[in-house]
Amino acid sequence: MNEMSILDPVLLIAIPLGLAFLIPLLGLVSKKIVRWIPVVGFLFNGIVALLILPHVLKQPIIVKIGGFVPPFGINLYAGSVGMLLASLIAITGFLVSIYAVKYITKGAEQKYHILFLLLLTGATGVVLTGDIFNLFVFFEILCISSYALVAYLGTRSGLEASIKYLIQGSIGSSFLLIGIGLLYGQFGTLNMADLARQIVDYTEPSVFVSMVFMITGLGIEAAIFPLNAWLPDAHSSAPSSVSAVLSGIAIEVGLYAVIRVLFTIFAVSNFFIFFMVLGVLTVLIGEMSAFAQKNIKRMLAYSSIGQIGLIVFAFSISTQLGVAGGLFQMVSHTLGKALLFLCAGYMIFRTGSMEISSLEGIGKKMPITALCFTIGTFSIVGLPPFTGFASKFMIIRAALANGELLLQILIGLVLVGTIIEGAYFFKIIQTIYFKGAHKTDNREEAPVTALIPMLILVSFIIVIGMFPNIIDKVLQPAASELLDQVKYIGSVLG
Amino acid sequence: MNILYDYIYYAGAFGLIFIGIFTMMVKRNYIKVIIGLSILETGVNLFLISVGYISNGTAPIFSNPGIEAKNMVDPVPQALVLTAIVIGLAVLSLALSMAIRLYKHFGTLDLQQIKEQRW
Amino acid sequence: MRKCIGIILLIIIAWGILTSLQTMPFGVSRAKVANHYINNGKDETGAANIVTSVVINYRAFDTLGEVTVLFLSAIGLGAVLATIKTREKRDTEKASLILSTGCRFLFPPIILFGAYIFIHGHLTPGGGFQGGAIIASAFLLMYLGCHGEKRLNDRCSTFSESLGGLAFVIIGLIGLAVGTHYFLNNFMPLGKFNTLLSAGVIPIIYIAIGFKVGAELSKIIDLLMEES
Amino acid sequence: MIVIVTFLIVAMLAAAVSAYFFRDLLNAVIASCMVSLIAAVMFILLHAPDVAMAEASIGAALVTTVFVIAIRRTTRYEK
Repeated sequence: MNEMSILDPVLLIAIPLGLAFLIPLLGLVSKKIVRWIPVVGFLFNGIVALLILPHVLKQPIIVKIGGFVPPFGINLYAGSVGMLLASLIAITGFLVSIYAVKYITKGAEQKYHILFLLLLTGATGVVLTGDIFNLFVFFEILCISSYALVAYLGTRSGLEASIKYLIQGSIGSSFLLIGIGLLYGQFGTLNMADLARQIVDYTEPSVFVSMVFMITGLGIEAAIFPLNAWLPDAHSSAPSSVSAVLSGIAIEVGLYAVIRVLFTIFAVSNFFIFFMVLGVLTVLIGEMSAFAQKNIKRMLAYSSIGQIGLIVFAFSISTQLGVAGGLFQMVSHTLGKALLFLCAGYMIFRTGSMEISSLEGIGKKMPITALCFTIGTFSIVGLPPFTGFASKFMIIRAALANGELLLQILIGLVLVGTIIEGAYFFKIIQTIYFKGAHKTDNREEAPVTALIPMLILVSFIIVIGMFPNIIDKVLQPAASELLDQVKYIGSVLG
Repeated sequence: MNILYDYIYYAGAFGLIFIGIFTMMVKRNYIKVIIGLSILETGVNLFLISVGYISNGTAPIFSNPGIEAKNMVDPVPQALVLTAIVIGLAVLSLALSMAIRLYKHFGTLDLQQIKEQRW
Repeated sequence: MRKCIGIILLIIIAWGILTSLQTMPFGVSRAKVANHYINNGKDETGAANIVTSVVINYRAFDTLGEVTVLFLSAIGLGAVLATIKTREKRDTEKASLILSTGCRFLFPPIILFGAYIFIHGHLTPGGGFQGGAIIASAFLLMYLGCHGEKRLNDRCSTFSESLGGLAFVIIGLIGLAVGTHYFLNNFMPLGKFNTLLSAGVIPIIYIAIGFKVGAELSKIIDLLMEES
Repeated sequence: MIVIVTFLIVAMLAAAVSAYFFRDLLNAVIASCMVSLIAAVMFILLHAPDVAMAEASIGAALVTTVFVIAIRRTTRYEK
């Protein structure tokens, strides 16, 4: 117990916030230190999160902020899901911030690093919190820093994308707030566990309306099918390091919030067919639009929509295996998509163009980056022995486990989506390696600070893909935590 | 009269919310859209506060010894709205700084025209 | 066309809300949590203003997030506007002597009033956010009245916003380190009820927030007005 | 009391609607400022003095200022 009081999960939020407030002060002293601050912060976060993770697998840690008992104060719920995602955020953040040290050279650098640090702090807060209004506040931190970062380069497309994102995102936040107000009006509490205990039947009209408001609000950030108009523009016109975390983390966190609200607060059980169909639609629309793109970052952004659809589909199977598969797919998408955006960032930087055709022959000029990119695409498409295969395989097993005809048809459609995905990714790989070998202009390899994160991500992808048992030990408790509402209430309210 | 009194604050709040959303959906001028957002936020705040109201209540402050605790209105929505107002200001000022940039780049604030002349 | 879709959507939303509102009549007491705050807030936090005790003590984590949002907005605004290279020049008339002297005369009392509001946050209505906004309005007055003479000192505003935020986090961490090991714990003695020096850490946090919010709002106005 | 409240709410909604219709953005901003100010009065009537102060100083004053600055640096009329 003594050791646990030092490793409090609240440090995962408090220390990065403190560092972010410290950056302007350090900026007065030296400009060079500033760019290493996010690296330090996420290194710290990663270590703390990985140290806490084994403890929470047995029993979740409830952090009482200010020492007030849960329904009266805010509490953090550091369970298996929360800590799994928090460690993922910290590790990805660490790697991407190493990448950004050399990559960000334009604009107000110091401000970029503050915004980046706070974006991931907001994400960590969302996955750890156990209070719906606190969820809203951290969501706003996440959203506002993303709005600013998308417009960071100040290009025309970036500005327009950011404005689109801002308008839709702020309508979403208002909807979330209306939903919170309705819930508070009916139940007089904001604590998730307390709400879950008092909500008996979610089909009652008044509860259902507030649920629809909350899901719509969160769904805009999670980019579920009818609400994802902002995503392709925003993800493709941000700086690549930002696209990596937006695609890899921000939408996953949004999806986590949707799942948490649906499973834990409302204990929804019967309209998952609706979400399943939405998920499959998202997969098909995302992959088909990606197939038609000529711009590499837009293609990756649309591919993210497809992956999100797959994750929604996996969660809405709502069995132990399905939820575990969804979480696994989240992990593999985060690693794979972050890797792809990081590689694409330097490829675009060296060629000076986002068109796929301009990448011809880059496999010879930038061999390591191209190799990493290839491994990333293999993982996203789902080829063995990479993580994407293991996670997709788990989802397919979950879908076929019941032997229901509908599930079989839907998983068939998802596989069609995967085939489309494979087609356009192989098209890129063909362009990279087998076309335009006659071009001889000299392009150098990406710098070391960019190669190290890419190689680490590649090693993660390969290791987890070969030995999925490592992560399975975390996934199983995480899935049962999401599905077991009674245990959640019990551990918070005692 | 009684029914009117029961619903008049809610009606006002949701009236603002609807006008705000409608402005944001229909108008094409970017600053008009942001004005819609600010009206929407005011409406949400008014709604939250009226959720916490208690008939014949007093403000939740023990300013002099004679005040009794049982008549106080709900302090929680007030704390939430305090947070929401500040967040609203933050979003609005960021949005308006983008409006300035937008005008520098495109020379117009009409979102439809901006979409057309992007590429 | 857009109007039609909008109206149909709004009618659906309105119908949903109407069904929902019937279960929550106006003006009826219902909340268990709120009753706890009202009945025990005085003893647990020592603040006479229950809203303050909720904002700074029971839900302090929200407030930390809120301060961060404002900080983010100022930073993001700077990042967005930093890419403008050319600065416009406008012909403006210099303010008359009476106007600028009047503004300068009013400046200290407004600052003082803002400080009063955030120092007395735990006793009277008001607090760090309101006081900070009033301080920012003093700087706004200087911008409008004394044209181009007084500019916000960059270094000074950076210091007060950073130190304000750091003070909040550090008080939280001290609460974690001493006593009962809770983040943002009210670890100081509560003092005599309804006096200025009471309620433990609440006045200190509100002062930090006041400085931070004042500096940030002034900075937002400064960045937006920047032209010469 | 009820008459005053009804009057305030009707005035507030009227201000919001006129903010929608004004072609001159400056007028629209002033109308939305009026919405905020009436909302602040209503917060007082609902016994929320803290929120009323915040709404009057932040929601009405500072937001309007920011809008006016932005309009001065862009354009005044909606086409």
